[in-house]
Amino acid sequence: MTNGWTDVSNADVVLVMGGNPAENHPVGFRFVMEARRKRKAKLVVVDPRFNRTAAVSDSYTPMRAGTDIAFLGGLIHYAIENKLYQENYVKLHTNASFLVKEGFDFAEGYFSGWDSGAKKYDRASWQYETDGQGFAKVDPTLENPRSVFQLMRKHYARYTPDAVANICGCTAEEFRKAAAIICSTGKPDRAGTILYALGWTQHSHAVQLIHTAAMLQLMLGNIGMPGGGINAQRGHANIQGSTDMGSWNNLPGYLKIPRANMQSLDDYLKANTPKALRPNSLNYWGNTPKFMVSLLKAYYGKHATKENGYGYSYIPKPGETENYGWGPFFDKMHKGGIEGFISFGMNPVANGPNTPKMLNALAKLKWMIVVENFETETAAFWNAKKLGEKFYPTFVDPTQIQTEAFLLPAACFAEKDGAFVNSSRWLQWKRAALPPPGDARPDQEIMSRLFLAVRELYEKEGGKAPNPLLRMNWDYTNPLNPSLEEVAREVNGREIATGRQLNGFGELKDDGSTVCGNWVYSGSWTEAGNMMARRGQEDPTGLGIYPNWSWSWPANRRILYNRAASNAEGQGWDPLRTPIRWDGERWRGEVPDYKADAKPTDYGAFIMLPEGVAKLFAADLVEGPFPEHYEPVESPVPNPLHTNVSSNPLATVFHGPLDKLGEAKDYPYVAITYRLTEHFHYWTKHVASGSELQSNFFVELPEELATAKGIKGGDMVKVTSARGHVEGPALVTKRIRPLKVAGKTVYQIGIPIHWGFVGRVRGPLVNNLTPSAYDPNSGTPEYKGFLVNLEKA
Amino acid sequence: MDSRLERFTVPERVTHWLVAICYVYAGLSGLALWSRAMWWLAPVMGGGENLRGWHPIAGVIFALLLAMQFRRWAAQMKLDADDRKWLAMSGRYAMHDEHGVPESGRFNAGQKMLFWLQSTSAIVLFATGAVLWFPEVMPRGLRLISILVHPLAAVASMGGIIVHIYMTTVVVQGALHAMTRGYVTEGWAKSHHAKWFRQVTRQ
Amino acid sequence: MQTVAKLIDTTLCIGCKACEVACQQWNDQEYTLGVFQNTYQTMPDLAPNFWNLIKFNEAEINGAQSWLMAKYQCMHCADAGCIKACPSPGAIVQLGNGIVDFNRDNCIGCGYCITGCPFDVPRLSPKTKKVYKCSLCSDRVAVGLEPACIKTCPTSCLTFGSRTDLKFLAEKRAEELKADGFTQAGVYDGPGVGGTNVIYVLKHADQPETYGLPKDPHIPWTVSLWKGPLKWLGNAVFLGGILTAVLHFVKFGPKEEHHRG
Amino acid sequence: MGYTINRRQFFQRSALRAGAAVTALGLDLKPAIAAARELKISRTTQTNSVCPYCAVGCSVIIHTLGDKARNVHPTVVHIEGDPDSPVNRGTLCSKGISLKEFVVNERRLTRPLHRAPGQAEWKPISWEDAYTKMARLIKDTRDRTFVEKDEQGREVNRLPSVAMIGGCTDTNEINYLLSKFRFGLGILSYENQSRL
Repeated sequence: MTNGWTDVSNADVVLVMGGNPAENHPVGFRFVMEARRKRKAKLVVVDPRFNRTAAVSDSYTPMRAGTDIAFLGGLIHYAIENKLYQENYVKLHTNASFLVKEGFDFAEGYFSGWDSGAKKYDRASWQYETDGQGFAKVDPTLENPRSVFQLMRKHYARYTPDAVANICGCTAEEFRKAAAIICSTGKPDRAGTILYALGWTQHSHAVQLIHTAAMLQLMLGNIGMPGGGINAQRGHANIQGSTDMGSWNNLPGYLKIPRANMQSLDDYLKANTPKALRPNSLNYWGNTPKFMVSLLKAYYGKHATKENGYGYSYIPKPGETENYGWGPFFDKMHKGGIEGFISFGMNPVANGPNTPKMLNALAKLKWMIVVENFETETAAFWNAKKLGEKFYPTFVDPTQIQTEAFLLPAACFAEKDGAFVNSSRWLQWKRAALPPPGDARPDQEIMSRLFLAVRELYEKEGGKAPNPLLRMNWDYTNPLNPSLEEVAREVNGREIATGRQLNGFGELKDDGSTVCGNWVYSGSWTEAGNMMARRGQEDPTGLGIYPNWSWSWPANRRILYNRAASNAEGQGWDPLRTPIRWDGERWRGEVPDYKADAKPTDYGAFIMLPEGVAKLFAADLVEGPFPEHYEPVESPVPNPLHTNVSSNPLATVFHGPLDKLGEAKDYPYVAITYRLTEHFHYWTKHVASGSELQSNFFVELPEELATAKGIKGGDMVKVTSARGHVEGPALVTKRIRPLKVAGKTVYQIGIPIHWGFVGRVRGPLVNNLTPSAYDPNSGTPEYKGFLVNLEKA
Repeated sequence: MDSRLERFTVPERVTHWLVAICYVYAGLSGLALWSRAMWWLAPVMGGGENLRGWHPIAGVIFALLLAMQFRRWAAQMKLDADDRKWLAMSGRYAMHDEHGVPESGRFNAGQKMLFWLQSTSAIVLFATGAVLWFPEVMPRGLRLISILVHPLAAVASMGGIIVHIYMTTVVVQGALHAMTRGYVTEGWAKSHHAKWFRQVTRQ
Repeated sequence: MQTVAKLIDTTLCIGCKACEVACQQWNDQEYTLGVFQNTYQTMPDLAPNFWNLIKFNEAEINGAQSWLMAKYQCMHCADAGCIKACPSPGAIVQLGNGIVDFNRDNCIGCGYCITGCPFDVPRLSPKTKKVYKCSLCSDRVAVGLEPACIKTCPTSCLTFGSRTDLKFLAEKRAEELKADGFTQAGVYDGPGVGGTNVIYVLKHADQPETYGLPKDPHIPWTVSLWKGPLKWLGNAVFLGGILTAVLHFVKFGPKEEHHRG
Repeated sequence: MGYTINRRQFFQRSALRAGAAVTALGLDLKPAIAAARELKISRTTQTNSVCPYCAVGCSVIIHTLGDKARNVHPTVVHIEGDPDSPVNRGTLCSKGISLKEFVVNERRLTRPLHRAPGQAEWKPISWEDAYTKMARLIKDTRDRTFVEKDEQGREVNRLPSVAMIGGCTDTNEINYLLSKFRFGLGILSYENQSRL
């Protein structure tokens, strides 16, 4: 979230799309209700289902799963053509005025630079025109046809209300009604927020979709504004924190993983430290060397010296174009290329796509370690034939599975301390209330003992490449069970010579004199103590910022890009909703997303970006600098905009025997999967309360389809995709409307997740159905909008 | 000394007194349930929870025994022309001025009316009682009717029983003895149930 | 002595069921498993171990798709049918603050309260032979805490406070809704039972049935008749019967055998 | 800074939230009834925690009964929203308010289990044996498949044959340790729930 939960109450319009907060974030949703009470805010819901959020909305528009970019592109078009965008904001805070190189173009579904052989883009034509110093050229009037603004206008000229209706399946009138409310926030004194979740991220074009939303919010002047922003409602207690600590392609703090071609630290820093693209760009990523060196010092301690590049060579390095993400490594596992697998509290058999493939992949492992509170489908995968009953007819018996499995009992949240980062980026410290049950142990102990046991073997016996392992710093007071407070202090960072805890990342050095486990968390545990455990109730700005409650990264800043809420003079677009204000000497209010004492004119508002302003045109994404509507990899219709390039040409798909994709003639219905408010993911099927509130798996389908198929509510139905099937009672409802798409009636079917083959209540895993197709930028699978068939069981 | 006539057989007496015991228990516990003013009866009747449990059971036993009694006596309880005349003149009977009041058979018309009143109210009490016994399964509409009709029938029944007890213990002396020991004197029979007396002495 | 109340603004209910579970947790209820019934509603009706149920109703109102959700529980009536029907003194009590509470030590399990309740709320447990319903968390209220359901409600659909304040709030909210075009919006608080201490704000107050609420709740007339006129009739019959017998005996005495020749 | 607040403070705060009027109203209870039902959290220890489910980040108060004396294992009797948190102000959803059922749950794993190749069931194993076996498996795999240099002779130090996932349900500190764990071994294939 750019803004955070409490800030939603400042909104005038709340667009909920690709999320369902009333059901999945009920407590977060209370701020939507507060916005209504405080500001008479309007709630607009765009979703395939009339869900519980829609039930309390002011405007509901149905849509076909996977067509969000068309809808949002339509909104951009609507805002431009009806002059509803906030012109001064766009000119000041975005790259609308930047000139793009000659040669950039979009035609027939492809941007310029498409290499049909390599199936990827050469992004050379997607760059700005630069002057002699390497700065981008601009046209402040926005009239130059090569300006980002004009190119964008041209790109979305095709996204008329009728075109949107034809793709999304709502009526043009419904679209216009929703658009009028949403675009009403393109005024300085109005702010609109967007709340989204996995309904936007689980697509083969997810990142582009979110880019479209960001573009819309920039056009309407809503980024940086209290009550504005683009807000991802994250689905797990510390999914934000685990992202901050890096995945396969990131080190902690969003530092990119070194690639094999960056053999020295210098190579790495050269490749990953951006240069300013405008004279007034603060370009904060220019500090990358300080972040990286401090991290390496934290990792390798006394073994990290200037001479050895601070241990840089120990960090594992993928090849330049290699992908070690979820889709590729499970595919590799399925092909027998992976021997060992470790899962700390995750359940890929249940939550990964294409369960049949997942089971077969795990069966090829030599060993597997699962650390959990409950027995999961993953831990018990080898017994899936028996436990999964009829759903895995071709899966083998346990006797034929040679995987050696360990299931280790872990302490649950109440039995450990430490910090969770919520969606608002607030690091909230918790305390242990009781010891774990029986012989269960805290995760840090399990991990440390295992790590140190391996290390001991290397110390005793030697072995291959011992240095990366032996030199990893594990020098905690109790290395076998490190105190999380001690770890948190290391993550914050300290000055090595004095041992003084750092106040923030501003104090980091690139000379090896500071350690810091994650630069974005620097400031979370200072000499003043544990900032994450603060319980202050004050709200000095009255905007719901609560600066003394817990601690927010970065630098305890609650609204990202808050400088953009002010004009060129540093005064708020809306004087009543100004997070920071320039008083002639310094910025007052919230922690400024800006240099605290720099004049408003000194720098662009987007200090992290080389441009210094926000990017409407972004060459960073692989599919193109402007988002384009592509169909899901399985679609009931060819893309009405360009039938020959229907789905995302760069989507990550696999071609093994279990990776089949279906076609509309065999699988005519569009399916989506989602959570229900009564359950949490695949956990609460082990819990009595959730089991009572929703005991049964079910399939939600439109009344019209049910009538056509002779299905009544409660009848058993079988839903089949090219991968597998599920069975359950039908919930027949008017709340899912049949849609008219490209002249054809399209039915959508809703299938809740939450059940599996182990638990207090059991049911089929919905991921029996989902395709192994992924977004190329983020690697998220396409759970929204895949094709199925449905029949009475 | 008058000779003795058998008025009620052993089975008749046993049934009557069992019916009476059940009636008294159901009636008194019913009174406790009926009005908070009568709740002082509850501890005597076994306490609230037991009372709630036993009242319907007493009712069922009562109903079963009453059914036996019904089979035994129903034929003898039919009203004839004399009975109707008796009823029309019941005021005189009450004032002990029985000139012109038709002679009675084994049961006089008043007793027969009591019989029918008790039988009818027993059926009603049984039916509505069954509804009230299981409030969690019985439909609300039935419960709403029963909650009114059950006590209504009880009131009617008890009204009759007050008369019955008064008559048989105080007014018609010897009647209680007839039901306890089973026999009456000829004089008693002659003066209260002349027709019946003639019937049994003729044999 | 002020009366406490719960305000349910149904326009803010998102059917999240937090109140259902808060009630289950606070009262240490035993959880059961449900049967699928083509709805999101947890179970068809209240149960001895489930005192707080959100009713879900899909309806098309004025041509617009609606999904109405409203929480259902004891209404804590000022003129409580359950108390009226209860034979066991102290089993159901109305506290000074208006809460209608069960004291199960005194409950005899007759179930009359179920019939007496205009809202059909109390439930008899076949296991314990006692009747159960919401107590408005009288134990929490006693120490200054809100009832569990109200405290947990994320959207402020539920509010706790004095009845006077909440009635005022409810009416204000209904006026707002009317101004927003919901001309039938209104407050539902059962004037037929002397006012309920659970007050609803409904968008469609003209059709409370669509929310699963009775249209014009009052204590069933048979119960009123039973506890009113019938009681007097009964008293008249019993007392009258005994009195008449005494007078009769004094005046006429017993029947003599020699009356007839 | 103390995390464990005493009962009186808890009531004071909660009462503030409920409004001063409520406190006064509550005292109108007839003593007989107030005594009949004892407040179940009147003798508990309260610990501040955060809900482990979604990412709204609601603060919760865990009520435990039992001190930490030698033979006493505290048990959770109730979990309720923390009124101090600006995020949830004491509210919780249906999942959060029933967290006790998650913590105190007969389905919780309480000892390490091991499933040998080809077997159809779990067998209990001691922690010590489990660590020994796991460390040996990891070392064997690492020794056999570790890639120090790629085909072009560049130092890459990676272990491509081991994959690891997790962390999104665990704290930052554990996630940070996980990063050390995996980079120490050379694991690149690492993902968490944010990719799904």
